[in-house]
Amino acid sequence: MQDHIQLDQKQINDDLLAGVLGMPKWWLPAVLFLTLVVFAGLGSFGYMMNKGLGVTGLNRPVMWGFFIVNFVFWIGISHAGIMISAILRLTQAEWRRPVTRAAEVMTVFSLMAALHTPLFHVGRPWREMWVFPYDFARGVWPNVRSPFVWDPSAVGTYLIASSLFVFIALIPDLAVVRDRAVNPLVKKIYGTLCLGWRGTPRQWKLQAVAGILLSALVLPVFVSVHSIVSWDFAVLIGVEGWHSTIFAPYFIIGAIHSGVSAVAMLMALSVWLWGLDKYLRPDHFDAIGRLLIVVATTWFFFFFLEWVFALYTLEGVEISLRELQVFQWPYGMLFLIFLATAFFIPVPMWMFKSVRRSAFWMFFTTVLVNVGMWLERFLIIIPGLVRRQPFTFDWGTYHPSIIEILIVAETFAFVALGMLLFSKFFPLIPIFDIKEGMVVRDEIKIGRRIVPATIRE
Amino acid sequence: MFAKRSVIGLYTDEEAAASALDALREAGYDQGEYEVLTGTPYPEGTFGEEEPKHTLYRWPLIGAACGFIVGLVLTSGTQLAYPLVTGGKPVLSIPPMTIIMYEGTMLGAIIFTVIGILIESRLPRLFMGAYDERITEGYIGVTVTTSEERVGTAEEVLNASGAEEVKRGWENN
Amino acid sequence: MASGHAEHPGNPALVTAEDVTKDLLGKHAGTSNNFWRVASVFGILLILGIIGFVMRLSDGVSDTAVWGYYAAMFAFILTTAQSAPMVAIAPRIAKAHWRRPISRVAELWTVVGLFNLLLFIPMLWILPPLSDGRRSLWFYFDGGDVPSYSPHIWSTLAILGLVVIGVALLWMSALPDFAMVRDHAPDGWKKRWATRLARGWIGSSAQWNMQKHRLGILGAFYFMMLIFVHFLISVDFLITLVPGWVDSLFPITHAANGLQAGVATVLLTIWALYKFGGYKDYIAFDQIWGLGKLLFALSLLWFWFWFSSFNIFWYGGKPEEQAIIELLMSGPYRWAFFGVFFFNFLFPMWTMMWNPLRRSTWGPPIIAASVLIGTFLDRIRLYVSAYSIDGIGNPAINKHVVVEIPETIYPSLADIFIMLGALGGMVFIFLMATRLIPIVNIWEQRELKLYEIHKTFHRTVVKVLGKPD
Amino acid sequence: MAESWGMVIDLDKCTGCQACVVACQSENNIPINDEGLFNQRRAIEWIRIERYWEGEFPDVKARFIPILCQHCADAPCEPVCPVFATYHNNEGLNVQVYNRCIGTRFCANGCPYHVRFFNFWEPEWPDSLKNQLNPDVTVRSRGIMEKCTFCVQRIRRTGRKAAQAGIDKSDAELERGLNPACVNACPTQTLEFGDMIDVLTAVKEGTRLPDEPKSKAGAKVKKELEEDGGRGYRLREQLGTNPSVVYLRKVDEHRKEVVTHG
Repeated sequence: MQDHIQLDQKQINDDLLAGVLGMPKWWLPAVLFLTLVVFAGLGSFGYMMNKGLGVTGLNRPVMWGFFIVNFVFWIGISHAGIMISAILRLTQAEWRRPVTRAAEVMTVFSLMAALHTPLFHVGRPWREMWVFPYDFARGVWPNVRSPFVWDPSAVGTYLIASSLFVFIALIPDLAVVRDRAVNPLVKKIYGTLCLGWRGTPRQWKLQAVAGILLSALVLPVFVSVHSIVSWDFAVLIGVEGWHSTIFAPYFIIGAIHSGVSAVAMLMALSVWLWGLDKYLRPDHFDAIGRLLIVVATTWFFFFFLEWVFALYTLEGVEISLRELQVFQWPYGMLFLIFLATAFFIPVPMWMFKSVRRSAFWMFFTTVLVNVGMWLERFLIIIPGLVRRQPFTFDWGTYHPSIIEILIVAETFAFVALGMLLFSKFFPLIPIFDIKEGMVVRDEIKIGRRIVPATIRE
Repeated sequence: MFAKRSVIGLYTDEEAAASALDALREAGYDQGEYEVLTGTPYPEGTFGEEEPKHTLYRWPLIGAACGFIVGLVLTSGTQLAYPLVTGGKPVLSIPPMTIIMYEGTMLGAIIFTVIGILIESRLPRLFMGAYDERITEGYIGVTVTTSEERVGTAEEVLNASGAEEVKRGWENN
Repeated sequence: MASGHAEHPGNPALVTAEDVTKDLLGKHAGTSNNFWRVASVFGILLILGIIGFVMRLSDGVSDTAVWGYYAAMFAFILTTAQSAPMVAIAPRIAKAHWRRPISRVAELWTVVGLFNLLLFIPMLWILPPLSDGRRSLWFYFDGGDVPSYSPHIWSTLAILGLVVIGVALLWMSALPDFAMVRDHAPDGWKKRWATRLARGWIGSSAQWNMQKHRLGILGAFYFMMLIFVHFLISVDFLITLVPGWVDSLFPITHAANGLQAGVATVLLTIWALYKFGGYKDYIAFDQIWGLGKLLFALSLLWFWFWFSSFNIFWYGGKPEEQAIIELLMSGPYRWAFFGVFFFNFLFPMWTMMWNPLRRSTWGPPIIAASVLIGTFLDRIRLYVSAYSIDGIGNPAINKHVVVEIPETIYPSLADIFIMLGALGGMVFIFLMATRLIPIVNIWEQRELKLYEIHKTFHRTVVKVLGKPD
Repeated sequence: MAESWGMVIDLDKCTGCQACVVACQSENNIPINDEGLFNQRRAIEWIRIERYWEGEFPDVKARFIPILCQHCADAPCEPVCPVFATYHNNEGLNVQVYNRCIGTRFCANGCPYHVRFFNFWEPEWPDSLKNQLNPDVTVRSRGIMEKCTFCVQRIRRTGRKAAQAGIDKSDAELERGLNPACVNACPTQTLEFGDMIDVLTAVKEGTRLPDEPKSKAGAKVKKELEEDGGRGYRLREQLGTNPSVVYLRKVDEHRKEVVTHG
């Protein structure tokens, strides 16, 4: 990176722990507000449990609505964390350093948020544990053949894995907080959390190995999770629009698209909220912008293929479904917004270096992408169900009720709240990683030109 | 067990720390007795310390094996113990089993890896021993953990090799 | 990265860029007799292939069934040789240094595209027109308004474009090397050709600038074109021949196989250079390990793509889906499918998980060989079975389901000749090309000397890698 | 080996009188579908009469067809249930286990015939109707799926009767007790019910149909499937779900070409 700023370790500690040891004045109000929203959502869930799912907008044939759309959306977001940190770690990309932790933490919280809605959306939530094989007493077991049993196994694995990943990478920074903290109690707590980290060469080496090894192990999980989520839809032959083999990779790439965008949003936010512009340089936005161009284009190719093969069949139901998706109110309008926001506005903008290097424009475009990707899931699921099925009069549409909207809002608030709380108690940018970046930075002088370089062992 | 004393010397630049290690080596302290503490990872062997050996790569394999077996038992077991026909699929359906066995394998591998990481990096550590908070601020610490009588000489060696400060600490009691 | 710790093979004789240039030019100038022996063997195979092709031609092109193996060979070259350049393009765009010694090897495979272009011509006659009312990418159905030869036209254009871009890429990236040959090589046909091909390269900063952009853009184009060609071929020449085969993932699977087999091809080639070519100083463990790891990842990818399709078919269980599973996996080509599953997935995965094997110079090449065998079987499984379906042109095809599964078609003598010939021709042309173009990219090697230095860092020695933006 | 229950529906006889619908509602304790429920599109009708059009514009014909759970041998709705709340029992019935269901509604999406219903609300009856609830049938609480059971409670009762009398379930004199409510209620005998295991398995395996089908319904199916120009077909057969309900095409003097419901 050209415009790099060399800082000494004390400086880094002070900057990156500012949010932890001090408290920005907007923090408390923000947290209070978000808590309010979360409680509103939980309250409406209670109401829904009490009255029955009739209070939602669901009906025949739209048996799945906002809840499942939102589930898929958050699972998608959650893929950014591992995507960024794992792949960039494995390729030893220098620009990963400030980004990884925020991304991983977002993974954890968005996974939790993703878990909300499917738990809420079932008819009898108090019997959900029946999808787990625990009932030795009665010898009644879940149905291994059901994608809804694959889901808990996959999402659970992913949640555990990514939480452990975050924790391992957090240990050295916890040690830093321990050493900086003044209050003895706080010192004690962080001292316990960091398991008595001292920073011996052995510990550092294992920290490095762990980064690589865990990334390599988590990547396959991350691929499997969204594939399995996509199979919730793709295995059904009853819903013509869903029964497509491309769904697994298509969902994955879509997830990466929205997820990496979310990371870019996060970077912009942490520049604005915690003033970390010394660490998140325009180059980082530039790099993630380039990555996004590739991801978005790949995603679009998958999208294109999915459509080609839908029309390829030339079957009435399929064609009419697509016609519904594209030409009929309100889906036609949503479809246009989706295409514009998910691809046709952001990607041309990312072509310009000036856009890629500006936090504001990256934030703007990536927000667009996430709006678009939310709509994408909506347009796959809802019109897929509002299909013109033979032998039924129940052709209709779907209007989400206020309850559903509140619960969806709750998930968004939940993730934001989680990030805020985390950033209050732990450094959101990996301190030791930044420090390492400072150490291994070097320069090569070729004639008059000074080329930035990095030390590789 | 008998009390061990540990002493730490703080250095501001890598070169001094490295020479301190050399001095200690000459003074006849062996690899196990002295350690470098840094607030940031350095390229291996920066201070001429020996390269730490570890067997982390075994852990995920063991974990994967366990996870796979658990997955296999759960999936096949539940299907056979509760043999209901659904959708004309065989009672022992392989494709769904592979999915869940796969997740089990990965979960086992990851959990074992994390345990392995902690054990291999000698964590958790109950007694901090000689330590200084400035280490996470850029100072480089060289600790010597040794028996009562040899601590004195270690202290001198550290001082001699240009330590900013030398303090003692308790290893355990 | 494990291979990151690899000690760089530092040959004291090759410190400065000049040493490297001299050494590589020297290696390029000479041709050992062994080389000619090997080359002649493959040449003979090529001739066999031509004989086989003539025999095949005697049966005419009306019956697609007999041409299955021919189509498979065409697809095989598309998936290996024509996909190999990705190994050069992707890391070059990512500015990865480890690519430098092998980028030329990968690019050189594009010349085989010319050979494949020839192989493609008969395919146009083998593929029946759409007028028989089968499903098609071009949405031609009864009373449709698309000329029934759309697949033929568009695929031809696509492949033509691919080959042209490929050769252009090779030539452009070789320009500076031609210039070096022109300036330093002893007189002879090589020098003359180099002079002609160097197109007056003088290495002005403008030219170098141009070079960087040119290679980036051509590479990107080649990549897109390659994906597009995989898409067209896999749909027009494969899927549409099998009634009721609706597999939206398949074009990407086809391309991913291409990536896997391409990496395998390059890996095997550089291993040959490392072992027999006397390029030990350039092709380090880094490259072999790096590609080995890539191959490992790609074989996992293979399983993922296969399972994504299979799971949907197995779970859906519509009649046409069951028919597809039987036709391609459990039925007449069971042996081929099990072969693919083993060579493309099981064997690579289980062996590459084992560090001592992955971090050797002999392990990865074995995996590469197995992947190539697997890909070979895979093409046979897919294309032979698809072309063996009778009733292309008969009304039953409108039922969009394979009514009865055809028998296995085993290769006849002509087919065997064709297969040998295709492989022979592939390698033969590659070998010939290496005589004209330096097999290791000289200018990129020189560049590496600028950006990679080893220096002492306190008590240890580290490698410093420069990354120009 | 137990039975495999099946049904024949002769569209040529059906007058669309909806007697079957009413019978089903009262037999199976289905809550009253008032206007509000219909407008929410959450009405529950285990068997329903659907309208469909036949032919191109000048001579279009409005037809109707009774649709109920097809009890598919390879039902798409069964394998997707995470808790085995729906599965295929050894009598060829696609059963719904109410107290096991957690209400993911996955099966409803999976069903190509749209015959699975979700209880969005707690079911309610006017006081006047509380006493007519069928004691043999569970009243389904909110939050679970339900669907046509081929009146399994009647099959069970007949089973017990047959056991006492020491005769076979599908014996003629037990027929009315065995038949589902809709079959008994049909004035034109459009619907016929019976054990069709022999016929259905033959159809599924594509083997020769049995010479002596076990039940009247089975015999009818055999006749219609074998004779050329036979009227037998099954709904959306190309999905490969192997339904146990066989429809007989409406005889149409004015139009000769064959119409099946894809």
